[in-house]
Amino acid sequence: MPELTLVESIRQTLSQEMEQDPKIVLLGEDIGTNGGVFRVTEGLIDKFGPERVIDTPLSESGIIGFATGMALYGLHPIPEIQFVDFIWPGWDQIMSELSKYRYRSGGQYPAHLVIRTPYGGGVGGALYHSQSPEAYFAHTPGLKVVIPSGPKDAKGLLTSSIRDSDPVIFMEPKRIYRAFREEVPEGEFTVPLGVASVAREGDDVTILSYGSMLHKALETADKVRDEQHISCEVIDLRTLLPLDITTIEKSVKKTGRVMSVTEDTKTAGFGAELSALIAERLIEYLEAPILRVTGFDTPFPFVHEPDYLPSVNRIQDSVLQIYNYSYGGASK
Amino acid sequence: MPELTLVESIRQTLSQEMEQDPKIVLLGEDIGTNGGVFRVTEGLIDKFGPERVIDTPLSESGIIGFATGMALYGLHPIPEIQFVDFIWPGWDQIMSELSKYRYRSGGQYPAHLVIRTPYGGGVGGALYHSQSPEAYFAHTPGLKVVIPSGPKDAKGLLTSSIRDSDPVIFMEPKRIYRAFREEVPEGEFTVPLGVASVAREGDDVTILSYGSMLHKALETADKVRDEQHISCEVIDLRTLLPLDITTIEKSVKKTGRVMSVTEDTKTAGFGAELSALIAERLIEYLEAPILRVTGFDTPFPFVHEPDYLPSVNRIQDSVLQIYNYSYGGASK
Amino acid sequence: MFTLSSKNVEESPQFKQIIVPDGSVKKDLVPKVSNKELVRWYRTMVTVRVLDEKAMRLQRQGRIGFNVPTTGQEAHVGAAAALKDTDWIFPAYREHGAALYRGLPLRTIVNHYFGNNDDPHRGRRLPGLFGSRDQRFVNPSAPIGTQIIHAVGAAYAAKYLKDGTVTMVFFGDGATSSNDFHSGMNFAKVFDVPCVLICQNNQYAISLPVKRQTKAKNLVDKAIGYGMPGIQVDGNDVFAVYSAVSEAAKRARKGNGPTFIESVTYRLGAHSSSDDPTRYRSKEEVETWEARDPIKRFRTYLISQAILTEEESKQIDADIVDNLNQLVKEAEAVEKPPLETMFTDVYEEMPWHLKEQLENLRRIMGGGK
Amino acid sequence: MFTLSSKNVEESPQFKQIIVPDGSVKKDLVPKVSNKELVRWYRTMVTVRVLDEKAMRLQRQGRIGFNVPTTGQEAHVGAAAALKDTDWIFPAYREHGAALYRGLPLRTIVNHYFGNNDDPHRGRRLPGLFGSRDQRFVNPSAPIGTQIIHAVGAAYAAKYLKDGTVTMVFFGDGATSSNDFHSGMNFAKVFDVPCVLICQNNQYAISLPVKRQTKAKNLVDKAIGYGMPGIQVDGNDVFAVYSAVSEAAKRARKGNGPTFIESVTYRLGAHSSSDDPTRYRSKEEVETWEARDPIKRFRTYLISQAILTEEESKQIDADIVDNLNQLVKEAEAVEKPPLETMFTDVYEEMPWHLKEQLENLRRIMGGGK
Ligand SMILES: Cc1ncc(C[n+]2csc(CCOP(=O)(O)OP(=O)(O)O)c2C)c(N)n1
Ligand SMILES: Cc1ncc(C[n+]2csc(CCOP(=O)(O)OP(=O)(O)O)c2C)c(N)n1
Ligand SMILES: [Mg+2]
Ligand SMILES: [Mg+2]
Repeated sequence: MPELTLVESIRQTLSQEMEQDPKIVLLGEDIGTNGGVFRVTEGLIDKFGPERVIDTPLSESGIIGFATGMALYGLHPIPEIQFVDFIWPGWDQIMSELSKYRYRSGGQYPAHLVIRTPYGGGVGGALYHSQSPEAYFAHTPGLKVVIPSGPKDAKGLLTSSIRDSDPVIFMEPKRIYRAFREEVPEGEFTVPLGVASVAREGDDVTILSYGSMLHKALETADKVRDEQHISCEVIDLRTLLPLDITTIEKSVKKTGRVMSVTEDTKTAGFGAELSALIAERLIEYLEAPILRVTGFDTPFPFVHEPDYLPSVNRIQDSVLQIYNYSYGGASK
Repeated sequence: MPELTLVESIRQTLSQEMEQDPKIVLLGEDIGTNGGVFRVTEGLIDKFGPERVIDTPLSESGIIGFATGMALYGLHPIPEIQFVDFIWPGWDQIMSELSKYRYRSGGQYPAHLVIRTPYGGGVGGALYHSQSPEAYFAHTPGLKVVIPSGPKDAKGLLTSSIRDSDPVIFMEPKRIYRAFREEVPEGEFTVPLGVASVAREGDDVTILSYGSMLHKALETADKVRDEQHISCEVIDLRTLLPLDITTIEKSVKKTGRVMSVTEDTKTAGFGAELSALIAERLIEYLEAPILRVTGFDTPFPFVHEPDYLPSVNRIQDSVLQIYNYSYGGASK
Repeated sequence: MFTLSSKNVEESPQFKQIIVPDGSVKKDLVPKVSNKELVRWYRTMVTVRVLDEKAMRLQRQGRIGFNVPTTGQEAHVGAAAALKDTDWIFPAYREHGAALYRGLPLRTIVNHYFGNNDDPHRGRRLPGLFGSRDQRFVNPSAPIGTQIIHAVGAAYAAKYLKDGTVTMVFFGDGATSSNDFHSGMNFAKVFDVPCVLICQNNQYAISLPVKRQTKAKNLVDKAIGYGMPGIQVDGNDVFAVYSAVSEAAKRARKGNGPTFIESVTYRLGAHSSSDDPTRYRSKEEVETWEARDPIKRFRTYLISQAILTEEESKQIDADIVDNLNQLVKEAEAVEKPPLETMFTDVYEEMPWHLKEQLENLRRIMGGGK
Repeated sequence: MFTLSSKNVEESPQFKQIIVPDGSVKKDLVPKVSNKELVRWYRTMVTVRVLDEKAMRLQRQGRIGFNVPTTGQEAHVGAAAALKDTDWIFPAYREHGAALYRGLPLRTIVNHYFGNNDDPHRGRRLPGLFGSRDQRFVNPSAPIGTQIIHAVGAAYAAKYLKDGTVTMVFFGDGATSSNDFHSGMNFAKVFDVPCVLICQNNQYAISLPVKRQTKAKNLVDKAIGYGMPGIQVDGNDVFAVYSAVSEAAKRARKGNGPTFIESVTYRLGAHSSSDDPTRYRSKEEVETWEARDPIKRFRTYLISQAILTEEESKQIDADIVDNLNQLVKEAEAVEKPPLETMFTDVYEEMPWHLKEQLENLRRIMGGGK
């Protein structure tokens, strides 16, 4: 199997799916002639022509609404939003239209499409090229939210997203677009939506994560294994909505100690949902507080970006806190 | 003290603040000649003229951006969004601009304004006249999010919001716009932001709520007191961002059993943040799961609205679940 | 007091009018349409008006939850009539006429008004916000203007699939201020899609008169900024509307791209069942427009041309009223949609968390439906 | 290959040009400005170019994180020069010239490029995205077009306060497709605010040529749909830009409302330090525009009028380079902003949860700054 970067894997997947489904069209800013600002769609316009790889005017509301119209008509469009930070001019189209079309029409007009968009920090992008707004999407019924953590899963998850008849927000951790290569199956390959993977098995502490943070979680798992002999189970959620509760429950029942690592701002972020689900379903298994390691509740900084993003040190600190926790006997 | 409805209290507050601060201007769709579709601004155009009570074109992005520009210049605008469901065309202005102006300018350009907007169900409004999107706002650093539960608090909280130099989203539970009257102080009256109130003291179960759901929580507290002799402490959060963690902690330490009642959709809703905070800070005090009673994870329905909104029955069910809970002795 | 642009508009050379308010016509402009078809138009227009009156009454009696009246704007039946049945229509919420013309059964609309179990939307929508896949009449939302870009995207799809379909989108004067008017107009022309964009300028966005919505001399001028052709028509004149849309649809079908139509009309009733229009406009203004009533005008024409007799016209009215009353009676008796319809159609398949929420609710309701 | 509108544009009667590319002028149109002031313009334009070259080099060397070049668009110094110092400017991100003209110290900009502790934004922004309260030069975001409506709102405030201030907002050709171009243009004219809306049509939005951004014949035509007056100028001609903005500002100050200016120019460099423009445009095209270079043209004029000697002009260049190098050296030595600046300015007062997050971070970093 060839080793691909995340960018290459996504490009290959788009290309292969486009070959077999003429209903797929790509659209977005600078995705044609320029091949996309991250070069994800490089070469596709030469292969599929400008009618299927469409350079659009500068309007995210336009891009998403236009794609929605195509989808209602029966195409399977894949709009790209250049940075997820710029999706908000199109948010009304997502929140009010895309996510509710099937419901409001009594199932008559589903909107089969995938919005691809790079997200997250780690590239020196400051306030408007770094954000991780997955919680906004995950709070919006009717959407599916998918985040791959590497090239192989990206192919499987993107293929499934493209074939799914519900609208999917496919968030690409741009920090790892070219960070490493992975073997990716050459032919058709799917990973089902709504199913997490256990990225590392362990017994002491469960770490829930996804996207580029998964790698920080894994690094930390190595570190605390080496330094403190703590065995972490690291779960890659892969799909945030609908979430794979089964895999989470199984792990937490085993470890009794759980935390999440996410890049978004903390308050009402996605980690909150994870904590809440566990606190309502699994309280009797818990032997420690449920901690969240997240970005801070500030806009995304520039110079202090390394301090802002969850680091191995910060994750380790939380692992140790919950690992070393024992009930102090406080009571009412 | 005169007894006012929520609508009357808000109108009075706007009028009084406008009298003493000429920098305040109101703007929005149909707020002038028509007095607002809920009549909140009725009469104000006659009193303050069309330059201070501005009927705008149909553009929420315009309304919020226009108000932001006014605020940068030094005015204290109070835009009204006719229904919060229609705020999304202006969401980019809130998310990317309003919430980040102070930070990105190094404190040079704060935006002192309050967005007023009716929200929530209970009026037969279906998908687009019923939603409770407070979690989106609460997940956005730089904003303050305030929700009154009645006429008196509304006056105090709105006055504080208007005088606060940070951008505030002031969400008005339209279901109780005219549902009841309350004594409201005639003169200047403030309630500090960021401070919850204990709406009902109790010992057994803490219920966290706000807005119109507070009343359902109180109703339920009566019911379980009468039917099951359970004593509920009901907390009215009043400000969701920044949250009053002290009042929550104090109550949960006392009761050991806690739940939230919110109208928004469940997944990644505001109740999740409440559960998460408690699960990370107070786990050793907990004697039961932290439950959430919420709207369901669907668009807001029409005919089934009464089944959708948290009802006394549903709240009671959760109170009983956590009240009757005792650790089953499950372990790793 | 009287702020309408209509007077100057009627004198402007770009303004299309065929049936003059008194019912006489500019002969050479009358479209070639069979008498039978004209009667179908008329019947549809009257149905819209009767439905409107009935729905307002039902709403006031608390029997249905809401209504958006369309009285005064019925001539837009002519817009639907100018398309093929295979073309797609993206309505706002005052296009009952287009839906009925397309063949959406009145029974379906009535069921929808009651949100009963025979409502294709399963009682999820406010009365008035309906659509139908069979009729290629897309379900509108409530947020203003969003459908404009959908129609443009669908037109792109039709062009891509080379199936000869045209899409048409309706919106109001207020919607011209919306984000997706801007994106829709721009994308439509940049990609030269087969789309007809028709603005029903009914002079108000709730209480805001169009003169305060924009300072464009005429709404039709907005087309210039997008490099798009524009047509301004008398929107109370079913012939003018028909012929403008015919021209635009022909252009679209030929591959020559989109057209913007400003259709100058007037909302004679309230904005919705929640609105009191006397707060923002005068009786005299309304009366001026009543004199331009699209149905009266068309009826006068039909009778003057002996296409319809006075009597036949009265019979049509009476039949429609009877039929509607019967449908209302039947719809009111149909049960409401079952509880699970609150949870279905969020996704193609119901995910675990919705199943759990439904089960939990059922448990609490004691097996309630 | 060569898709620019500039040729036809120059022939159109509405197109304003005063200094022809060869440096000669249309005498009767030359604005009355002192020689000293002209030299100030020139010096500012050269500073912008020198800063641009330096910043691109620093970025390539990894010493600063990013750059947005403005080379080719320096004539917009003339736009700032046409305003009063008390007027407000809402920039996009290629308005370094306007900032410098306004008196924003070059030192401040250089500190900002390094995000050091003397940067007024406390190292929070991408280099190039700066503003200053003292200079009434508002801090831009990165999302395109959002500032247009802010400028319009600020102008409303100025009108409301009757303080005689005018606001001016810059944006690009790509921004004309944005939501807030639409809301900004519409609100500006509906409320007739004292605002100058100036579009630097530099022919591209990253890779998309303006001809595919919109099918409007000229961007200036977009004003018609809002009922607003429009002016189209040669944006490489500092006199033309100055005189167009002067005209617009005068109109605004008189209470006659906003003006839309299309300033036809060209981005000679890359979109940003992340961009490779050879992917989407030809060398020949760039060369055609190099021949219209705003600085060369203005220098020729100044020298031909004996306002500047060849030698003086060289000295100006050299001084600017030296000064900039010195500032860079100094800025690079300044420490970075302390850790707490990551948490300050989110709110006026830091709430408990941010304090807690800061303390927690400090604890983990072991008292790290
Ligand atoms: C985005 C948005 N903002 C506000 C509203 C509330 N609202 C409903 S209809 C309406 C006026 C629409 O005017 P127009 O487009 O002229 O259509 P008309 O009702 O006259 O047919 C308004 C402001 C809405 N539905 N959507
Ligand atoms: C809303 C939004 N979408 C996309 C981007 C990415 N982007 C940055 S600059 C740019 C092009 C802007 O073009 P134009 O307005 O012509 O300004 P110019 O860069 O040419 O000065 C794009 C698409 C953005 N910043 N904001
Ligand atoms: Mg209207
Ligand atoms: Mg440009």
